[in-house]
Amino acid sequence: MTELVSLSGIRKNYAGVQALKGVDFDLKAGEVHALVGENGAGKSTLMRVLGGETPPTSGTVSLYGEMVALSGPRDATSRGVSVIHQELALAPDLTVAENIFLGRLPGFVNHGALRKAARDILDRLGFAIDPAVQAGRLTVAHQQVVEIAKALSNKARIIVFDEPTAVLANSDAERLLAIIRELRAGGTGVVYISHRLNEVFDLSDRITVMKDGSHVETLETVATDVDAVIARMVGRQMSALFPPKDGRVPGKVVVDVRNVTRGRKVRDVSFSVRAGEVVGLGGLVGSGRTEVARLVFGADKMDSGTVELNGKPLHLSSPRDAVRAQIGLVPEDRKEHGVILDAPIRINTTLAKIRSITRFGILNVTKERQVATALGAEMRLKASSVDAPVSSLSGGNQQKVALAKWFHADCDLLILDEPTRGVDVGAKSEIYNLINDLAKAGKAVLVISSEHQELFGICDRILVMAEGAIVGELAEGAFTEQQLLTLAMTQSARNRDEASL
Amino acid sequence: MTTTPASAAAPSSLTPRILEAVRHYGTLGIFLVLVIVASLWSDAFLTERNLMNVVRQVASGAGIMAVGMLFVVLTRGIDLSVGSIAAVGSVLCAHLIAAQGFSVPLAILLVIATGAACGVVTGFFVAYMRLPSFVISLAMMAIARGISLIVSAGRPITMGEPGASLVDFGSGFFLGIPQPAILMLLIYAIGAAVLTYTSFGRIVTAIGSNEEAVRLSGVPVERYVLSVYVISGALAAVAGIVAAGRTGIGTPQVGVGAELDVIAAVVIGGASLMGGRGNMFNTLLGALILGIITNIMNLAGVPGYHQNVYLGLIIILAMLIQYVTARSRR
Amino acid sequence: MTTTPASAAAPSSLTPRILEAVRHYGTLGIFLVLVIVASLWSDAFLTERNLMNVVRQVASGAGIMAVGMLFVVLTRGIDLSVGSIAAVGSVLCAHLIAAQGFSVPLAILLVIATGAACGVVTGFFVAYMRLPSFVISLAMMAIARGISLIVSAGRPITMGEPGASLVDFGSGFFLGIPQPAILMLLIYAIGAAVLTYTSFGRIVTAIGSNEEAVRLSGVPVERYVLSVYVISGALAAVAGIVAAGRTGIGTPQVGVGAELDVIAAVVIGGASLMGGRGNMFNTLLGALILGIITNIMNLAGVPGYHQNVYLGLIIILAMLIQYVTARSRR
Amino acid sequence: ADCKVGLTMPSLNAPYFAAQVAAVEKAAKDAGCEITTADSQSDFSKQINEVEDMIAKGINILIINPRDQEALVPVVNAATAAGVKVVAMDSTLNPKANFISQVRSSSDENGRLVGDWIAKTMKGTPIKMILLSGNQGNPGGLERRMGVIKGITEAQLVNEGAVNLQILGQGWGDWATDGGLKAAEDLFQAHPDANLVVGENDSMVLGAVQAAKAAGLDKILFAAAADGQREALAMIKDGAYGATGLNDPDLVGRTAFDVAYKALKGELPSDFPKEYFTPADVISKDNVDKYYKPDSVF
Ligand SMILES: Nc1ncnc2c1ncn2[C@@H]1O[C@H](COP(=O)(O)OP(=O)(O)OP(=O)(O)O)[C@@H](O)[C@H]1O
Ligand SMILES: Nc1ncnc2c1ncn2[C@@H]1O[C@H](COP(=O)(O)OP(=O)(O)OP(=O)(O)O)[C@@H](O)[C@H]1O
Ligand SMILES: [Mg+2]
Ligand SMILES: [Mg+2]
Repeated sequence: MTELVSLSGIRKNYAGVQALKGVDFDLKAGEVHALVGENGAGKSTLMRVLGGETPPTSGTVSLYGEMVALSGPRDATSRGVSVIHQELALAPDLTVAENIFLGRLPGFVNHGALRKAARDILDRLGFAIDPAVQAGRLTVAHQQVVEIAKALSNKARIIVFDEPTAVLANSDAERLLAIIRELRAGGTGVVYISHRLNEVFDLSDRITVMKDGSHVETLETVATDVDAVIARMVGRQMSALFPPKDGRVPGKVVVDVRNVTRGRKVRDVSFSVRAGEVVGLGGLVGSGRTEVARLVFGADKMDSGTVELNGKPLHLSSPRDAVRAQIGLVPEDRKEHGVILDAPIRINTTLAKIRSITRFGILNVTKERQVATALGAEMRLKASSVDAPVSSLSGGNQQKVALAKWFHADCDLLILDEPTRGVDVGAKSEIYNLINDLAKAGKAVLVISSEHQELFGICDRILVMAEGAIVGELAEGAFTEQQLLTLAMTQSARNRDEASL
Repeated sequence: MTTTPASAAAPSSLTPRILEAVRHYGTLGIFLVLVIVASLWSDAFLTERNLMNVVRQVASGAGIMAVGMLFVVLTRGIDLSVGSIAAVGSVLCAHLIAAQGFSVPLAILLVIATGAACGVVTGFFVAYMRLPSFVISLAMMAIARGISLIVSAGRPITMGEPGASLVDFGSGFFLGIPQPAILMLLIYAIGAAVLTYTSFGRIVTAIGSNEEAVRLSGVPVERYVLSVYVISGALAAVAGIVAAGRTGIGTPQVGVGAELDVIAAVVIGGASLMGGRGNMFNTLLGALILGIITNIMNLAGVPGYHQNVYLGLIIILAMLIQYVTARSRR
Repeated sequence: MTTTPASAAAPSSLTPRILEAVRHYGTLGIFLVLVIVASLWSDAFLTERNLMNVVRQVASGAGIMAVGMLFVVLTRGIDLSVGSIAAVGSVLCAHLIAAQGFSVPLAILLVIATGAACGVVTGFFVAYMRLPSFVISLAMMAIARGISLIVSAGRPITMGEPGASLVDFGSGFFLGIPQPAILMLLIYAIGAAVLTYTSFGRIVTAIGSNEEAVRLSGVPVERYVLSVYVISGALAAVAGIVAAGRTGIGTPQVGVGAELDVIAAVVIGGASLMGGRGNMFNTLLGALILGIITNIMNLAGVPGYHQNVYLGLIIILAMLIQYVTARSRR
Repeated sequence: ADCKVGLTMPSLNAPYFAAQVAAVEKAAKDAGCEITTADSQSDFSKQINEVEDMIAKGINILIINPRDQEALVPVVNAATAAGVKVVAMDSTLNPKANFISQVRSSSDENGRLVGDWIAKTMKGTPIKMILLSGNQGNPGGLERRMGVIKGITEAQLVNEGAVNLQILGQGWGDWATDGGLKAAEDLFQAHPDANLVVGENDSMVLGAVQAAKAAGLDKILFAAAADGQREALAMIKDGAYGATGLNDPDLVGRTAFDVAYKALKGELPSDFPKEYFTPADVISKDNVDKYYKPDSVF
């Protein structure tokens, strides 16, 4: 096998931070080389060096056996390197088709031809996304698909997938994995970054583990196992991903959602969550789970239906009403909705309950630092200080800040929309523990997740949604992939049948 | 296991188109309401002559400059120098023709090149030094105004006989439509085509939408950002030439305060100053809306001091119509 | 199971502070260079009298208004109406005192309330209707200008004897410093305190960074957005009162074109028109920088037509200094 | 020579002002003085700043064309107190202020003459007038239009015993040709029966002439309350333009400087009036040759 990429001794310093401390990495044609490590280990940074987006402080980059000094993303692309970014990099006002071909638009754009070409690629990926739609109107998951289509359209020989499945439901992720296998068979070299270790083992030929900006070890996938990899990632043995559910005592009903409807996205949804209970909301991408969460949080207006909290009907006209009623929401789109990237951690942490650190409107920053630091420690937030802007954190740690905000606000009902998206196993396990602690403390928790194992591991029961409606409920003990998908999909199929009649 | 059927929600493919249409009708709605109100308010409004006046006024006012401004605004920039560059255009054009004896076409070329050069300066600092366009174009606004004053020594330059063809153009008609208006429409048509059907237009839009994404796609963003200021500068110079053609003189008084009108036209046309959103057709409507507002106040004889108040109220009303018709937009 | 050590990288704790400092020195750098150049260019510059002139000029010019504008800009908005509201302030103040016989303190209160009311109108449409601040404040700019013309019937109003205390304030000194300058510094100090030490200031800044995230944290964003326009309107009225105090008359000619100066001061002070970034100290420096530029040109006797050109060049140079000193900023 | 002159203008953005600047600068240089010119860009607080700056700089002559008749009073007083010889020109300054004299043409007298000429020329026809004003709230503009209106009224009363004057509308042209053109276009649409255009300066009326031509209106008389801009005079010669008032920027500028310079030398007669008007006249076809200079600055 020919060597496509060879990175050696890559160092990268950001004003004061050593993101990479001399990393070696190589990639051969026709292999999938997985890159794993905790949040902030430096995986994305290493790939940014490979993609020509940032020059290394020192070290060399070789492509196809030849040393190169990449001048920018364009240079890298022209040499056949494509990076699919962890943080979505689409122009929301442009159409899907335009985004896919953004770097290579012909001087005169034939939109018909462009859309057709885009549709071909999307079809190949197995997603019927309308290429004429503005990218900003797609769900995060579909935006991710567009990113992938963009890289594929480059006909790259080296493709980096930086957590491509983080926002995909399992079934969609499967489809992506099939595509990657196809690429590998065609001789493309693939770097695959993921926190979903089962996927990594499914797919990869080799696994490189990084930790704190250093290369730990490169392993042949067949010659190792999940536990060994985790041990190298976190530097010790992990016993269990999920905390035990015992010790949670469901109490009275905290939130009671009745016949909530909004357009065609949410249809007649009713459910309730008790104190001390963790309820999952499962389903396929686009089944309307996020929309339900936003309705209960007052972020969107419902056409009809009621929400009662602790027996009292709520008038939800804005998130403010929800927050006042002690409801919190960790949104799925962290960057756009969850955190203020430019602002320090402490400001993000206290934002939902700024009253706690003010007196007559005057801030007590010392107290704020204490509060944020304490919460950060409790959540094992990896950050230089609570004064650092959230943008300087790794994805997983940003997610912890989004969570910290609601921990600080101390809600009766916390809704978590994809709470572990892009979070490393260690941190995931911590977030699960935190959710468990909340439940134990008598809070009601509603978790939306496209990772079914996650729902199985932390929920007391799981509601399944399809096409905007709740189509069934899985009780503890009946948690199987089969059950969940059957519910989610038969209902969809039935609706389609009805529609076609 | 388990392949999932492609989960594209059929309705969602329609939604954006409807929204797109609503966006159109936002500005179109204002426009129509305004036309109706204006024709009820004054009999003189809906006469051919008056309508032709309005389009010619718009053409030599904010109209042509708004095309360039839209490009700038799409990239999330702003260009405050347009009015001053128009003054340079007007003065230099008359100067070259009357004092230097250049032929009209050559003078026009040189003047447009000068406007473009001003745009190069602004664009360079904005694109390559990443300095804020507001301040840099404000600086260019001062510089260009100064140049127009220096070139003209502060007084109007009559083009006289050598500039007759330009004056004929400025006051002439073609198929019953004022020639400056035809030029303006042509510029809008080209602008719209560039925006929709060329990679340039798409990339400019993309830059305002998500500059980082465009950069990561390997596009030399700086060049495009530079270009929009060049276009804006060149079109401002064209506006200055049209103004000179219309009055027969070049004067440094052209375009004082025009930058706000031009930007207002673009924004009333529904473009976002945060970049990435806006189209030519609505921008034209925006420019016409502003033109109609001042026209109808003159026709209806609104007293001078009250014109300001009416202008403000009508603009707010116009935006409210946009709000009502395009409510779901944001 | 599963605990991860919290590996805080020590060095990175410095980064934000260094960046913060660099940001400071960007504007401070310009300021110092300008002061040095100015004192070399003209002997008259570094005289006490001249420096006091400059601060008083800034105080009754862009200085006070820039405080309100910074709040607006932090939320990602823009307020073009400040100059016109200052005109309303100046005219109304003189009218109330001279024609209506109000006492000076009462007149001042009423005038500030009027300015705030103008801000309420702008803010309402921007915050609750989500209409673009550029156009709405442009409309308010026209309306307020019209009001100032109507109230004054287009003529200056002399305050005369009843307004003597205001005139004394406008031209008086306290501890050797012009009183308007002291007022301005006080307003900046309060502004800085509000921005840094109150939840109001923090939320305003946060809204400019990511409005949606703030909304989804349960903050009534609309109220805060409304408030910044109210502050801006009120401070513009104060600027109008100071102008009236300085000249002894209220006139509708106050603040024509001031909006661009005020915004320029804020941006030269390093604030981003994209919201979320900016501070009071640098805004003050920005206002002083603009004041010094025109002052030194008058002292050095730069001819009128060339002043525009110099002004533009110096602004560009100033921004370049900011670029060099604060290179890592973006 | 210790003669430092400061000249401050309300705006440099008009040909009239440009001509004035040229006149003062030339006179100052001829007298061996050093001169600084400042442009207030239509903002009187800028003008106040400029005067303050000039005092700080140590000028001993200040020629000011004040942007506002009241607002500039304190700073003019301050200048006089600092020993500067202050002469105002062109625009009015409250005579209560401490300065030597103000030199200008008389809007009142010019307007009367222009009005008189109009009334005579249009004798027997009811006057339907369109008024082109500069900008809202400008006192000079107000003086000019009232001068013409007074002149017409008085002349009609004297000649015909009754006033037959209708003002159909007022447009705002920002003192500029294209502004006047636009305002006139609109007003001609609203009032096609107009037979007279009066502007507060020549530049705007020049625009109106074009608007009339484009609208095919050929029975309209054009007049300006004041100025005598070269282009207007050329058209008066041709008969396309009726009349304008004599407001010679060159003369005003030179006189203003002379007064100040004499004061500095101590040569100014002690009874020199605080308000000095340059001679007024109406320039029409009859006397245009006297005033028309093809190479004049203005
Ligand atoms: N632009 C930057 N400025 C300063 N520090 C940075 C920057 N980009 C990354 N870092 C730091 O570099 C380190 C590595 O970050 P990187 O994003 O590469 O981690 P990662 O392994 O991709 O994590 P994740 O799994 O969360 O995506 C982190 O400590 C991060 O804070
Ligand atoms: N801003 C939007 N504009 C148009 N359609 C949207 C928008 N957001 C979501 N949708 C559509 O609404 C439907 C429900 O989306 P929602 O995000 O609620 O689903 P979900 O189950 O949470 O899926 P996901 O896993 O993607 O979050 C989908 O068909 C989606 O395409
Ligand atoms: Mg990463
Ligand atoms: Mg979702």
